[in-house]
Amino acid sequence: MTSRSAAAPVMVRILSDPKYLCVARSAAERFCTLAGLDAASSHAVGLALDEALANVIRHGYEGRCNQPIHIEFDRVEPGPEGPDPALRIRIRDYGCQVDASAINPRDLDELRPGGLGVHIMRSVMDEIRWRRRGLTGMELEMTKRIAPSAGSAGGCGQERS
Amino acid sequence: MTSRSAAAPVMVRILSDPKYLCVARSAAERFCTLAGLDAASSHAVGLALDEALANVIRHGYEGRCNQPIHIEFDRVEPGPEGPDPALRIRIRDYGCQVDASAINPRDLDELRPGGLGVHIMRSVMDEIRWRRRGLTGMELEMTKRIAPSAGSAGGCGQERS
Amino acid sequence: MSSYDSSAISQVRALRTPGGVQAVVVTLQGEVDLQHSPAVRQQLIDEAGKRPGRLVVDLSAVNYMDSSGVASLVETLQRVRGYGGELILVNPTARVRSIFEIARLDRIFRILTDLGEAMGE
Amino acid sequence: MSSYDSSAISQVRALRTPGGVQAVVVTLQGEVDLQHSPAVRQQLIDEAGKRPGRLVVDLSAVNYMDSSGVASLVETLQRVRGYGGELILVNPTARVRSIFEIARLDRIFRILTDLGEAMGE
Ligand SMILES: Nc1ncnc2c1ncn2[C@@H]1O[C@H](COP(=O)(O)OP(=O)(O)O)[C@@H](O)[C@H]1O
Ligand SMILES: Nc1ncnc2c1ncn2[C@@H]1O[C@H](COP(=O)(O)OP(=O)(O)O)[C@@H](O)[C@H]1O
Repeated sequence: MTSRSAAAPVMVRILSDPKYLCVARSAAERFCTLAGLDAASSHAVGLALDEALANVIRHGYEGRCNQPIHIEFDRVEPGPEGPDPALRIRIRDYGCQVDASAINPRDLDELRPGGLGVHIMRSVMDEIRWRRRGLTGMELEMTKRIAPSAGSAGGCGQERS
Repeated sequence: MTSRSAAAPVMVRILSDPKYLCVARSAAERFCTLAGLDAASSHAVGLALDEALANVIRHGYEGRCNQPIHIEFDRVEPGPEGPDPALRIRIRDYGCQVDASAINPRDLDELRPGGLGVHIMRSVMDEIRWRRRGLTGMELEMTKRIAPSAGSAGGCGQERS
Repeated sequence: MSSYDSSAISQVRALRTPGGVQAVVVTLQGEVDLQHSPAVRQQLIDEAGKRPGRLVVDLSAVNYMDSSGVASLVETLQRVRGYGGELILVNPTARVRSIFEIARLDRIFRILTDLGEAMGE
Repeated sequence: MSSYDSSAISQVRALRTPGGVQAVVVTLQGEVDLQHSPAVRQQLIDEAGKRPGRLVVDLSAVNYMDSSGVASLVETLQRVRGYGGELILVNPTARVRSIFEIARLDRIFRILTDLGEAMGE
């Protein structure tokens, strides 16, 4: 797991109630287009985030709806981690801890309601990793490559007088 | 200044770079419609937030673009604070402190670029108040009434098996 | 606890196809995510409980759906098949359609682009 | 520091009105906020510097504008008036128009709903 000390440029914290999922998706989509993803990919990332948050609410917090979930958004520049820029989302909860290797997509050939979330997340994102954090809760890191042409050098905000 | 100990259901933190304003606006608009404001009012609140954040970046942080700004969104239910529900936004920065009474809209009759932000914020929101916080930075609280019919009782997220 | 707006998400019409099949058209709208899918699921299960020959779900006004919405439709499909009826999904947007494709359910569900077609035969 | 997409925000056409006035049409698009208004301002100031008889700013594709965008237009208005030219804003969306109303600038600016009208005379 890579980690950097710099604060992510955007962080969203929601309580673990399904009604706030739409706010997190909306921020995610906007961050994604800003970072250089096209509209369809940005929507897909919003979906992957929604699935991850739904799992935190249902499994991590067992349906409790007033627990915190932190979501960090960042754009990682090309470097040792990869030759292309990438969008990175980190989701931190303070719920039940599970063995990351136990979180797997199910066989899609079986027709049954549910069990699609992890499959959707893996289809949309390029990399996705869970780990336990401290004494309580999990951190999920998901990344998606950004086509290298996308995103121009946007300097710091200019001061207007 | 009223304050409650309960965590706001949604909090967004951005770095003080103008490029992230669009993400904050997007989350704000979505939260507003969720809380019961119509589309035009939600857009207007996004504008008021944008103006407040632009002032933090330009005046509070004097153009520095890597400083934190915290934005809390909440819906306040009818009670001692007022007979109608209200949307409440709190913006916290860690920049220069100014005397709240020194932040005023200018005379609109004079035609000049700039100086419109505070006027816009006051036009859109019902109440708006700055105060110094601790040793560094300001907190701005803005509220806007929500028509009492809007927003239905939305219970906690149901658990699906 | 606060109260928040929960958009109405469906409309139901009972019809009969030209061939005389009893059909129910449920029109969903808005965002069918974990917040709204429990109500959608309940509505669909209720309609399936009346055992119409054809249950048509119009998705044209659904601008967002996640796996909880898809799960509601899978459960409905199983119930409708269980009594020998037919479930037809109509006119999902490209974005909603893509989630069926990701879940490889686009070949399991009958998905038509036109409500008239769904009401044919 | 990261690099982020900064959408292109204008297109410029030099024209002549039927009455022979030299006109420049600047078409803005996207979100004219603190992030993008410095580039918009520079573009408008540059065009005003060429002293066209009429400077037309097409706002129909601008889906968001804040006070920094309005300030750029006020500054442009002052420059264009300074040399005796005319600035016309064309076809703002209701949302963009509302910010001019809040700032009570809707009567200061000449705002037309049609580019053809702005190019008339
Ligand atoms: N945040 C989480 N905390 C604990 N367990 C999780 C978490 N996310 C996923 N899981 C586990 O992974 C399984 C697969 O998840 P998913 O594909 O979304 O299907 P579903 O949630 O519908 O069962 C879940 O059943 C659960 O056991
Ligand atoms: N967050 C802030 N910190 C310090 N000063 C502020 C802040 N917000 C506003 N001000 C003061 O209030 C004045 C009016 O702000 P505004 O109406 O937005 O106009 P402008 O920023 O264009 O001057 C500013 O010039 C500034 O002196």
